[in-house]
Amino acid sequence: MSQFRIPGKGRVDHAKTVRFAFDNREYTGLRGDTVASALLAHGVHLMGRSFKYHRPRGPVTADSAEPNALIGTSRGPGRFEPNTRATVQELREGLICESQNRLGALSFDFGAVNDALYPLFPAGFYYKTFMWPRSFWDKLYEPVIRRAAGLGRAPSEVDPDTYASRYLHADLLVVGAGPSGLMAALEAARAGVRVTLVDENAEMGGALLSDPGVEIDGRPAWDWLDATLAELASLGVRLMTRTTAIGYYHQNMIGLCQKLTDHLDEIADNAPRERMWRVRATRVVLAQGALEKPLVFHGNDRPGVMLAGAAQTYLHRYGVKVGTRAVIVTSHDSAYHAAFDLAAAGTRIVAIVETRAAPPETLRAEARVRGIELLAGHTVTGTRGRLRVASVTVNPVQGGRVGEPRMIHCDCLLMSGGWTPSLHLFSHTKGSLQWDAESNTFLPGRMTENCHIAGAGRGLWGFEAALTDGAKAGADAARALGNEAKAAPLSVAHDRPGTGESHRELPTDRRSSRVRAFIDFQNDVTAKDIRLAVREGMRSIEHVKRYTTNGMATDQGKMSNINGLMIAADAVGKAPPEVGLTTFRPPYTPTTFGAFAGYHRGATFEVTRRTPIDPWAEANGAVFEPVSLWRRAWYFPKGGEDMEAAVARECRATRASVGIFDASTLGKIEVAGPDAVEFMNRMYTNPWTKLAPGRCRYGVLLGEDGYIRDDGVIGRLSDELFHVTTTTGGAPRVLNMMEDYLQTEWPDLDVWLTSTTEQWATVALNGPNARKVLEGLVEGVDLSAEAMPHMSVAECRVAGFPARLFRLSFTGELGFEINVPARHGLALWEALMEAGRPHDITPYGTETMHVLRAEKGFIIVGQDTDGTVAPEDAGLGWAIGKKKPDFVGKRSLARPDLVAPGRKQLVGLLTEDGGVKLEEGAQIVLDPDQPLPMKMVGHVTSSYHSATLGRSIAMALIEGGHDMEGRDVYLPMPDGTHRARITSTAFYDPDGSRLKL
Amino acid sequence: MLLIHCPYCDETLPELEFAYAGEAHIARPEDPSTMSDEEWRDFLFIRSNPKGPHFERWRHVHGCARFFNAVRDTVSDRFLLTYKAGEPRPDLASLEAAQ
Amino acid sequence: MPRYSAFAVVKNALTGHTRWREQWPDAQPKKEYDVIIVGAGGHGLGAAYYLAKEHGITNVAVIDKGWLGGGNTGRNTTIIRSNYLYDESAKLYDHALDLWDGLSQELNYNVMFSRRGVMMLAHNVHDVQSFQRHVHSNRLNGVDNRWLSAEEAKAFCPPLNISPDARYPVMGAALQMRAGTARHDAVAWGYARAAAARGVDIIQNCPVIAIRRGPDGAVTGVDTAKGFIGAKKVAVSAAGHTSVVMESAGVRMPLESFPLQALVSEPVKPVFPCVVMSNTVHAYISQSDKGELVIGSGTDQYTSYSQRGGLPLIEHTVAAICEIFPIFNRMRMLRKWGGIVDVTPDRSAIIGKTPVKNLFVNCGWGTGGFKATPGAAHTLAHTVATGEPHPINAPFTLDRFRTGRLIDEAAAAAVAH
Amino acid sequence: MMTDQTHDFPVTSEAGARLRIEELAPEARFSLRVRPTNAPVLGQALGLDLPGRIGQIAEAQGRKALCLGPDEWLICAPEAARDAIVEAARDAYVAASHSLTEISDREISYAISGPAAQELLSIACPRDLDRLAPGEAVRTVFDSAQVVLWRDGPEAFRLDVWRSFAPHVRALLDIGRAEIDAGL
Repeated sequence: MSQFRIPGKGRVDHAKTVRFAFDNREYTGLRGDTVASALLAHGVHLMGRSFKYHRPRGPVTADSAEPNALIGTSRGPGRFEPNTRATVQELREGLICESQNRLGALSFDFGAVNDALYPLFPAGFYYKTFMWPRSFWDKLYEPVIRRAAGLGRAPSEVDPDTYASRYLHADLLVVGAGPSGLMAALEAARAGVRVTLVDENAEMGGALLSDPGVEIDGRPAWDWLDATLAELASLGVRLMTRTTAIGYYHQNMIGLCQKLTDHLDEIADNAPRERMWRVRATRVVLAQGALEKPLVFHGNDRPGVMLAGAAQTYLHRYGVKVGTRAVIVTSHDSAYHAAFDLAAAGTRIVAIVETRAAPPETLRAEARVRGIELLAGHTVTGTRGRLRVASVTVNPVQGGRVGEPRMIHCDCLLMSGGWTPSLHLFSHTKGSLQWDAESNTFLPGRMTENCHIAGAGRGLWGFEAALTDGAKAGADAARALGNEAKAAPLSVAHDRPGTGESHRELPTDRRSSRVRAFIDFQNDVTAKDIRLAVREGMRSIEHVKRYTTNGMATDQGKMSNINGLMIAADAVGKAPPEVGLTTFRPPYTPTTFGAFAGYHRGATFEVTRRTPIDPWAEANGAVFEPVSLWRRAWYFPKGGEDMEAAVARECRATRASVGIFDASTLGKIEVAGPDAVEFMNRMYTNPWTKLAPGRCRYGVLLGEDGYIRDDGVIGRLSDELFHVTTTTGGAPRVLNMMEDYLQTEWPDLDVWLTSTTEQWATVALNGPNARKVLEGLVEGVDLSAEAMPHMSVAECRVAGFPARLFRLSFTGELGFEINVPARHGLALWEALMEAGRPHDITPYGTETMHVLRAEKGFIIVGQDTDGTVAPEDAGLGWAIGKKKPDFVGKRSLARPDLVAPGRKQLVGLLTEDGGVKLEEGAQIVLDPDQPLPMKMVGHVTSSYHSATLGRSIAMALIEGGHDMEGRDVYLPMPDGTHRARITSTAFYDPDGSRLKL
Repeated sequence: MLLIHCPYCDETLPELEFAYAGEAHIARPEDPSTMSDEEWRDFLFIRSNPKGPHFERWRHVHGCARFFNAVRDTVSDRFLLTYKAGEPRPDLASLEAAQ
Repeated sequence: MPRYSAFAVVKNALTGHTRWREQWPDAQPKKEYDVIIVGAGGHGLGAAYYLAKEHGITNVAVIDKGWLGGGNTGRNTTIIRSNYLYDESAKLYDHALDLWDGLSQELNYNVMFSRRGVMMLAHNVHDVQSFQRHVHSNRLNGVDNRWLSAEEAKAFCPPLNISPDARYPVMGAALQMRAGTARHDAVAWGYARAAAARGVDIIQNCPVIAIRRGPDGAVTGVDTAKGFIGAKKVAVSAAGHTSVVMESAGVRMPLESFPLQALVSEPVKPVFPCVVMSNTVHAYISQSDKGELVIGSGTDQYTSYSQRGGLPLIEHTVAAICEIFPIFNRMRMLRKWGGIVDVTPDRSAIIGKTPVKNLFVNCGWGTGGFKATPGAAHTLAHTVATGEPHPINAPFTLDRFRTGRLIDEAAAAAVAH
Repeated sequence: MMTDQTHDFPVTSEAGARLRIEELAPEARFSLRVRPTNAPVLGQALGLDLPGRIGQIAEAQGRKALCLGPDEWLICAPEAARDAIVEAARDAYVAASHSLTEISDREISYAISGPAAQELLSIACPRDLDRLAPGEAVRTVFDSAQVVLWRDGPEAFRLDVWRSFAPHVRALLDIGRAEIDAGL
């Protein structure tokens, strides 16, 4: 046992040692230690290097506000993370830690050359330099600057851990389980409220854990704590430790991140590493306490210089003395208690340097009793020691004059600049902060959410005040929830109330150019940098922050914001609130990406919709493509075929005999009711009134802006019932748009819309032998061309299943689409495959479907149109019901630009060399010899090799294209310019004779 | 994540069940063909985009599926009122007074 | 204005950096200006600079309700690129890119424009078609942009996951090598310093209450928190607040303001060499010179001026980043913030004249305004000075919403800016 | 994913049947849309008193009617009753025009029961399930999937999920169950 660990003391388990490594050296700590407390127990203060100057640094806190002691932590493959706070990371068996941001060893960092050159690197220096010569920026300056980036190294492997999430609803959420939070939860729970109490630490108790001498209601603090936690549990309060409230969102939604396994020696199967809770609470109590402020003096960043409250925590929670010879420097009463407790534990308190001229007499007396030298009205003007503080220089201050220096040897320097309320979460709510000139702090002002703030968070100090205020907040919250509640009185003995003064830089006798007093430890921002920023015209605290990077470190300004503001305000010559406080932003402490992602990873990253026939496609070797949320069979390669060969085979087979295609993803909407036809007339460009039941029509849907939104074949099943199909991706949009018009513009229409996309599985059968395959399976309908002509629909049975049978074609061949209830989709497909065997029935995927339709000049909305294409542009003018007075988008078609000449119009395009397949997206020019930038007249929208035609075909949108049939255009590509002729889009069977089979 | 009161379900529910649907009380003209290009542009594109109370539409798309109207303060994102589609535009002054 | 240089830094080091002067004076308003620009972001300050430098108009004030550069200039993810589809957009953004190239020297202020390359990922066949259309169009417009296979994309950006089994597999990418990032604050500060040196007044913390018009309807000045300030011309460049300011002049705009969120990770050693955008999953990422991963997300669904934004969107964005770059799963988010972006129906900007005489507007940049900063400022200055559109901003009129001649980048490609 | 096609065997959690997730056999389901003034006519035809409050369920002779919206009811019945329901509605059409659309195959249903059932649903359902009383049901979301969530008892729920979203929902339920089993 080292000389720094006090046997039996603290809340650690002295019987259980835990082995860990830091920078390849083995150490032992105790169960309950943090990495920082375990290292301190071995006398190790040096734990890291600062960002800019690579200065040696040790922990300055014992909590999540730590700016210095950041380490890399790992536990096996893939489980490494940088920038972990050594002051928060609990020890676990075999934990491996490494220090960061060093070139060479932690104790000898070559990067520290920056520190020697610090006069050259004041705030914002890079804005003024690295500009000449200009060419050096790309090749030298910027690469050098970028190489210097960052603290720890990024993970390099895939994370094997999982992350979880939960929604939680609570009447009351209490954030922070210190004295205020405990009492708030207790009073509310006693009043019958559904309470959740969370704390970021491994155990609840907050400041009570660092002050066991306090007595509450006649019981020692830790006994009272045990009893209170037991009562809370018995009242059904949800108690969550290692749980950080990261953000306060709209209407009392709080994000909580709970750490589940980082502290465990072993990880159970399926145990998530962290869990994100999205809590919706009717009321919230914020009891987050206060943060101790560092003092600002030359050398305040040396390892061994630490907040006094942190030293007190290491002592009481972990049984660790942070040094053997301590000097205290303080402007607040609280540090005296740390000094007294350390003295009682055997640390020699060499002196208490008190910046105030007249500290309270009770404290003076207590110091005297303990034989501690008290230097009131003193300042600290410097520290010495290479990797650890070895001495401190103190000077008396009288009437503003700094007197003679005196050097005091020590191995730790404990500072306290007073306390500032932790109002980060409150700040997330956009609640206003009010400057309290007396305490020189911001206090909560106007509330925007249903929230209460209790205890040190609103500037109260001392246990009795905090407990009482917490009880009141809990009772207030309970009453706001409609419960009866009255806060019971409490008695506190051995309380440690206190007050203090606030400072900017401590007075010094050093030449100002030689003072390096740090404010943001991690980012190496000094008081001088802040004053320089103000001198250069940065008068808003936001400018100061951005110019100096003060408050932008991983502690998010918890250590630095208030000190920075006090100094900036002084430099500007205004009161602090007029200079402003930078907004605190979520998360409260840095939060793992994986916890935000939760279950949305890998297979469950996002829904992958599959059709009922998907299992067959998968079993038969289909290659899939993602189409909106669906995955669709793209092509079915056979025997080592590539995509081109497979598609050519599928196309030929379909045109020659019969192909089968899974069209289940098409959107389907049932439009039913007496006004169905009127509704269809208003929504779609086409006329519907005269469409007879049993017949279908290709429909075009526009946006109100006149551009094509969707299309599909629509069947009329009866006078008052339409079966509408939409594109695969468009289904939800179209239904939403229809509902919008129906509910808000035409609520008088008696018509109802129901999505049946997933009610039906849809199989398309195309090819000259399609009828032969189908015939034997169909009951209840005559499939002959006369009885069931192209573009008709009937209800019948297919393969024994109830079906809606369409005769239609997206390929130009005789075609049927068979809809059966989805559960029978696979059986239908298999029945058709079986029936088609004599005809070499060939399954095809989306690519073949695209080729076949392009050969016929049928468009794909979203590929041949792009949201700027009107029906006439796409050659769909025939689909507009000219006699209809109105339909969605009609008025826009008359806008000046839509009737102007030169609009891009859809045409066919045949390359001069039929072996050349143009790239989709290739641009079209009329004059290939013009210089850049070229005048482009259009682009290729679809392009395929057509096995049927034995050459390539393409479709293109070209300015004025409809009047240019027969003209040649050019497509300048990197490997040469192609010539192509503008044609009709109907490349195959232009008169449609094959449809009439 | 907002909490939204659906006037049809008469329940206050999480935003995830709802879809925003743009400014409210922009009725589609009875006869668009009679509108000038300027009027039609105003209908299609011009929006009041106020900093403060905003009349807007939402759809309880993953609930009762109804479109409805709301007044929401775009500075605080707080809803002042939600009401059924087709109900008259409420008077803003009395609404704010009630808050 | 004393010149900035390495020499000046060394010289000032000798005096403890006590002799640096303020970069721009904190001006109080004069009675009247030739031009008032409402909004001291990069666009507004830049326009003031170009008015002074290229048009000799120096009696100019830039007025802001808060501190300069405090709006979207200081809140964006600093992506700069010009590989837009339509000729109009490509010309505008490429003009900006040309100006970015020499901006540090021009302003004598290092804006740290980093040509690290911007790569846009294609995750499905539709993306491939769309991005190839961009690549070809850009090539013939003389705009740098090329197509990469998935393997080439991985070689350019090693953290990328190109497994074909991914939910959104990488099927290729469009890469603009000349594109990159810049230090956003420095852009505002550099323009402010250079404009102030030419006599422009920068008036901060002075909210504009209304634009005032004379009996003939023309602009006469602005009412502000510091009283009325006369102006012969007024240009509004107020991003998310443009609707509100323009309304006071009686001009209703085709704009809606949406919250846009962005975030950074804790800083880590260099791991991410370029900028990657994935429009399909709505996530954008680069690594700052401090080492933070800078990540942008899409807009929330509802209009808002609250700058708050919701948790679900951020969860989605982070999940998308981790899906594309699985090694970042254990990285931690350091801070998240929100901006207010003004969006037009066609997702393209409006730069130019308004129906009100001598009132000009620059708005509608949506999520893509930062990259345009020098180009927007430069052409806006031209229009304000001459009263006529610059050939590059001429298509970006307010009138296009009447005629239907929209510049719909989003509809054309489902591409965010 | 054969779960699309057939119903699998119930899987219970290892941790002492704290959770049971079961895919239910199909039944006859219809989406009924009718103006509220005409609802009683349809109710009579179907032998159900169509409830007027969203979330309410009426039940008679093995048939159920759940009010999902002001003019929308989900009708569930044994498969054998399918044709009778269609016929009864057709007969009522003249008196009360409406839309009765069969959706028996649109959704897959999972029964989730056991003491941890509510906790399991809270992994992806943002509603406050304490406010969903036994005997009520609502349309809501589970992760990105729209679902109809029935509460049959304090520890018994049913989820109706669109068929193609069901594997995703099922995968999340399985992850959640494994996590609950792990005890963290």
